[in-house]
Amino acid sequence: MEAYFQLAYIAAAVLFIVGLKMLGRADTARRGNMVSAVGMLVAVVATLLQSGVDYAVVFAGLVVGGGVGVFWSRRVQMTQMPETVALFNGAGGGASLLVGWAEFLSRPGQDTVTAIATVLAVLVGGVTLTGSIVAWGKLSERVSGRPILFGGQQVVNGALLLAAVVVGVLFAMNPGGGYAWLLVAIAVALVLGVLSVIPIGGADMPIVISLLNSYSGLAASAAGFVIDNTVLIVAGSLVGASGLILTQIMCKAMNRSLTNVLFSGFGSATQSTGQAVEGEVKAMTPEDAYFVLEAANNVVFVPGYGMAVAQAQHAVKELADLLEENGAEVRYAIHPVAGRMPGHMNVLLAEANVPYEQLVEPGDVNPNMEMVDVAVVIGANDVVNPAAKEDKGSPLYGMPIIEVDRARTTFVLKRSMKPGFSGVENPLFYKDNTRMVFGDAKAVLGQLVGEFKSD
Amino acid sequence: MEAYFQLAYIAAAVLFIVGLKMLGRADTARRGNMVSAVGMLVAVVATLLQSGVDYAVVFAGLVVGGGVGVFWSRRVQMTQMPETVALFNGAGGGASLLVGWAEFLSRPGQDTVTAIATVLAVLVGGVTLTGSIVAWGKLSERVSGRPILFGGQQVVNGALLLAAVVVGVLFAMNPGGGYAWLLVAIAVALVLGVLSVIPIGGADMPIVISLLNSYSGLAASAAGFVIDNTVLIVAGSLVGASGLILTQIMCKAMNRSLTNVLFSGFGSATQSTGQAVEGEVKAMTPEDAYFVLEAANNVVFVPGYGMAVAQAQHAVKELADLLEENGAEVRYAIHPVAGRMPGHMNVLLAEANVPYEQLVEPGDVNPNMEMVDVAVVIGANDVVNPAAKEDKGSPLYGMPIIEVDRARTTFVLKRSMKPGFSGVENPLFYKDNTRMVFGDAKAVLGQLVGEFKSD
Amino acid sequence: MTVLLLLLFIFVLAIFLGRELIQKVPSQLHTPLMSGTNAISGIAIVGAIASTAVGGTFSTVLAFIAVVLASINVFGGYLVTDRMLGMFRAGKRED
Amino acid sequence: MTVLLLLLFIFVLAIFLGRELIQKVPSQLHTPLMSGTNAISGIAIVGAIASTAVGGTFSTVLAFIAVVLASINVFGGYLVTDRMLGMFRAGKRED
Ligand SMILES: NC(=O)c1ccc[n+]([C@@H]2O[C@H](COP(=O)([O-])OP(=O)(O)OC[C@H]3O[C@@H](n4cnc5c(N)ncnc54)[C@H](OP(=O)(O)O)[C@@H]3O)[C@@H](O)[C@H]2O)c1
Ligand SMILES: NC(=O)c1ccc[n+]([C@@H]2O[C@H](COP(=O)([O-])OP(=O)(O)OC[C@H]3O[C@@H](n4cnc5c(N)ncnc54)[C@H](OP(=O)(O)O)[C@@H]3O)[C@@H](O)[C@H]2O)c1
Repeated sequence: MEAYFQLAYIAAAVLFIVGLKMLGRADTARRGNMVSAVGMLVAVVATLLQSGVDYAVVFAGLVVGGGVGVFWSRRVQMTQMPETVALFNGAGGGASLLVGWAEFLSRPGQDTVTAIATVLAVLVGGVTLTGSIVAWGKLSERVSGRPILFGGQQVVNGALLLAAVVVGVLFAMNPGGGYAWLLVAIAVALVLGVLSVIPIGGADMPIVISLLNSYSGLAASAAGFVIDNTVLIVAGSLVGASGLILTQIMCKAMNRSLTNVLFSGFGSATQSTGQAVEGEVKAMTPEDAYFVLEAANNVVFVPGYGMAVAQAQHAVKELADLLEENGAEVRYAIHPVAGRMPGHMNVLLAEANVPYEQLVEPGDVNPNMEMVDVAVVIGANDVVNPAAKEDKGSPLYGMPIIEVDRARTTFVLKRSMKPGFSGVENPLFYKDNTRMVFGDAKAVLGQLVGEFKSD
Repeated sequence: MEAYFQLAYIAAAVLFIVGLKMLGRADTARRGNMVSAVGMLVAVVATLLQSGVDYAVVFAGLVVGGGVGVFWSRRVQMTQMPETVALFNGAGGGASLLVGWAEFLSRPGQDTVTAIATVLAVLVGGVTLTGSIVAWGKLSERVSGRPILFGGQQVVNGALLLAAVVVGVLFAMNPGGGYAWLLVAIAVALVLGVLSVIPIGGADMPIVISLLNSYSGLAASAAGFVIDNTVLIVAGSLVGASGLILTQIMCKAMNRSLTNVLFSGFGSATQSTGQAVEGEVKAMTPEDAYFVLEAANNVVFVPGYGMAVAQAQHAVKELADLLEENGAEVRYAIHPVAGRMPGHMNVLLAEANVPYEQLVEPGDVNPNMEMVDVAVVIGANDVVNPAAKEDKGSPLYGMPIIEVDRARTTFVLKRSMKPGFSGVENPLFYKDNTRMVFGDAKAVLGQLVGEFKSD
Repeated sequence: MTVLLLLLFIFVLAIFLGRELIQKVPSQLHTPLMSGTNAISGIAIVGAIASTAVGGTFSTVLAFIAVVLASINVFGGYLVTDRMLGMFRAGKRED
Repeated sequence: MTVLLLLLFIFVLAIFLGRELIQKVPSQLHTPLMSGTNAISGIAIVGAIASTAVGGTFSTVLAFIAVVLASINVFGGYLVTDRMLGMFRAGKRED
C-alpha cells in the first residue's frame, strides 16, 4: 500500500515539474497551471487514503478553506492580483508553521534532525505568514504604501534574525523538551515577518511577494522533512528554487538588486534628481492635441501606472479604434516594468480587448522612433525618462526606456508635473517636441474621443 | 559513517550537475569538465572508504585501466576523437554489465526489483559495449563504413529485441535461480549491439555514439539500483537524459530524424539525385585562380569533409594569411554539419590557429553573400548544395546551407565530380559563376600559396 | 538515517531542478508565474492533511486551521492563476 | 521497499534534471559535450569498485575487469574531453 502512495507522489512531482516548465511559456502557461493542479489533486488524494487521517476535520477544513479561496479568486479585480497572491501565499506559510507545531505536540520525542526541520518550518512559515499579510496591506492600501522607517530598524531586524537562529539552535539541541523554545520561535518569526517588510516601499511589493513565495516553498519543504513526506519536499523545494530565480528575473527587469529592494527603503523620500532640468514646459489643450492626432499616420501609445490609476484602458482602446478608422497605424509600446506589477499593462490592455499583435516591446519600437508621428504617453513617467540614458547621476541611469523623446511629437497625459515612482524629475517634459496634456488620463482621453466623434 | 558516504555522494552529484551545465557553454566548458572530474574523484574516494572493498583488485584495475585511458587519450589525433569516445563509452557499458553479473553471482537470492535492475544493467550495458565497438570500427575504418545490410535484417533485430525482453522477464520472475537466463541475456545483448549498429552508415556514427552514450548512462543507473547506490543512479540518469537530448540536437542540426538514422541505412546506395542537373562545368587551373584571388577584397572559405581528408587546414591558414597581407578580408563560413563530426571544422581550424573571430555561421554570411568576391569551397559539397533550397525532390531539401551560389565567384576545390556524403548531385558545380579547381585540396592550396609567394 | 539522507538527496535535486525550470520568462508572464508557483507551494496541504492524524484536541485544532489555510492557498492560487492566464488568452484570441 | 521507492524518486528527478541541463548547445560543442557526458557515465567505476567486495574467484575476476573498463572510461574520457576543449581555447586565445 505504502508503495502506491509513493508512486502517486512521484507522479504528482512529475506533474508539478512539467506544469512549472509549461507555465514559463506564453502559449502553454494556462495548460501548465492545470497540469500542476492535477498534480496537486493526485498528491491530496494519495494523502487522504493514508491511515489515520481524520476525515471530518479534513473535510471541514477543505470546505471552509476551499470556499474562501474560490470566493476570493472570483471576486478580485485584475489589478488586485498581486495582493491576492500575497494573501494566498501567507496562508500557505501559515499552514507549514501549523504543521510543524501540531507534529511537535503529537510526537514530542523528536530526533535532532526532525527538530531542526520543525523549527525551520515554523520560522520560515511564520515570516511568510506575517510578511505576506503586510505586503497585502501595503498593496491594497490598508497599510501605508510608503516605507515605514524608524531609527535602528536594521539593528532591530538583525537582532531578531539572530534571535531566530539562537532559538532554533536551542530547540534543536533539546529535542522534545523545548516546547517553550518553539513558542518563542513562532513569536519571533511572526514579528520578524512584519518588521522586515514594513520598511519596503509599496511599489516593491511584487518582488517581496515573489521572494516570500519562494520562502513558503522552503517552509513546505521543511515541513516535508518533519513528516518524511517526499512530495512536500520536492514540490516545496521546486517552488523555493524557482521562486528565487523568478525574484531575480523581476529585479533585473527593474534594474534593481535584491539587496537594494530589501534594505534601501527605496521610494521613502523624494530623492535627489541628479541634474537640474532646463527648458520650458509647453502645455496643450485636448482640443489642440486632437488636431495633431487627426493628422498623424503613425501613433504609439505608451501606457504607465497612471493609466491603471485612472482605469483608462477602455478609453485608450476607443481612441485607438478611432485613429485606426482615420487611417493611422496604432501600436502600444509596453515597458516591462510599467505599472506596479509585472505584466500590469498587458493585463489591463487585454481586458480592454487590445489586439495582441499591436503590443510591442521597447526594443521593437525604439529603433524606428523617428518615424513615429505622435507618441502618446498615458500616465507613464519613469519608463520614458531620458535621464536613464543621458544622466549618469540619475538613480534610473542604465534602465532601458521607451525613447519617446525621439518621436516627432510626444504628448504626455498626466495630472501635474509630479515625478513618478522613482521620485526623479523627468527632462522629457521640457523637450521641444513634448506637449503636456494635463488632467486625469481617462478624462483627457474621453475629451479626445469626443472631438473625434463630433467631427 | 554511512552518512558521510551519502553526503559525499550528494556532493559528487552536485558537482556533476554543475559541471554538465558548464559543459554546455563555450566559455565555461573546459572548467565544467574539471568540475565534473572532481565529482568523480569524490565519488570514487567515498566508495573506496567503504568496507569490504578489495584494495588489491581495485588498485590493479585502476592502474591498468587508467594507464590505457591516459595513453589512448594522449595518442589519438583530433580527427579520431569520435571513435575514441566510442571506445571509452563501450568500456563504461561493459563495466555496468560486469557489475550486474558479479553482483548476481555473489548474491543470488535477489528480490524481483534487484533482478529487474540486474538484467537491465546487463542488457543495456551489453548493447552499449558491442555497439560502441562496431561504431569505433566503422569510424576508424577497421570495419567498412558502408551500411551492412542483409535480407530480413529488421526482422532479425526485432526478434532479438523481443528475445531480450522475454529473457529479462523470465530472469526477473525467477530471481536467484535464473543464472542460465542471465547468461542468455548477456549473449543476446552483445549480438544485438552488433546487429543494430552495422546497418548504419559510417557518417551517422557520431549520432549513434551519442545515443550509445545515453545508453551507457542508463546502464550505470540500472547498476545503481542493483547495489542501491545513489550516485550511480543520479549520474547515470543525468547522462541518460542529457545524452538523449544531445542526440536529438545533433539529429536536428543534420536535418534528420533519429528513426531515420537508426533504421534507414542512409548512404547505403547512391540515391536518386532528384532533378537532372543542367549547365556546363567550367574548370580552372590554380594559376588562373590565383589571378582572381589576387584581385579579391572579400574572401570566404567554406571548408568541408575534404579539408579533413586532405589535412589541408594549415595550407588554408597560410593562404588566408597571404590574402590578408594582400589587403583582402578573410572569413571562414562553418556549417554545423560540415565534416563528419559536430565541430569537426572548428577543431581543425583551431589546430591551425585560425583566429576565432574569423569563423562565422551560415546565418551571418548568407545575407551578404552578394558582397563576397570569391567563395573558396574546400572539399565541401553537401553543405553548399543549392538543391537543398531549390529542389523539393532532393534528399537534402530543407537543410540550411551556405549559399555560395550567390557569391560573385565560387571556386570549388575537390578531386572529381563525385558527390559527397549524401550521394546527391550538386548543381552548384554547373553554375555560371562557379569554377572547379580539381585536385587534392592540400596540393591545390599549396600551388596557390606558391603563386602568391613567387609574386 | 538512510531514509533521511535519501530525502536530502531528493531535496538537493529538486532545488537544482527548480532552478533550471525557470529561464527567460517574458515579463508579462512574471505575475502569473509567481501566482502559479504560489499555488504549488500550497502543497503544504499534504502536510496539513497528514497532521490531522495526530490526535489531541489542541493539535487537532491546529491541524484544522492548517487545512483551512492550505486549502485557501491551493484553491485560490490555482483559480486566480487560471483567471489571469485566461485574460491573456482573451487578448491573444484576436490575432 | 521505502528505500527503493526513494531511489526511484531520485532517478526520476535526475532524469528531468538531465533533460533540462542541456539546451541550445552551439554545434562546435556537440563533440566535447558528448565526450564530457561519456566521462560522467564512467561513474560505473563506483559500481565496479563496490563489486570487488563480493568475494568468489570468478566474481572477483569479473569485478577486476569491470574496474579496468570503467577506469579506461573515466581517465580516457576526462582527458580526451579536456584535450578537445583545450584546442578551442587555443583558437580563441588570439581574439
Ligand atoms: N511593473 C512593476 O512590476 C513594478 C513594480 C514595482 C515598481 N515599479 C516601478 O514603477 C515605475 C513604473 O513606471 P511608470 O512610468 O509606469 O509609472 P510612474 O513612473 O510611477 O509614473 C506614473 C505617473 O502616472 C501619473 N498619474 C497618476 N495617476 C494618474 C491619473 N489618474 N491620470 C493621469 N496620470 C496619472 C503620475 O503623474 P501625476 O501624479 O502628475 O498625474 C505619475 O507620474 C518604475 O519606476 C518601476 O521601476 C514597477
Ligand atoms: N558534421 C557531422 O557531424 C556529420 C556527421 C554525419 C554526417 N554528416 C554529413 O556529412 C556531410 C558533410 O558535408 P560536407 O560538405 O562537409 O562534405 P561532403 O558533402 O561529404 O563532401 C566532401 C567532399 O570533399 C571532397 N574531397 C574528399 N577528399 C578530398 C581531398 N583530399 N581534397 C579535396 N576534396 C576532397 C569529396 O569530393 P571528391 O571525392 O570529388 O574529392 C566530397 O565531395 C553532410 O551531408 C552531413 O549531413 C555530417
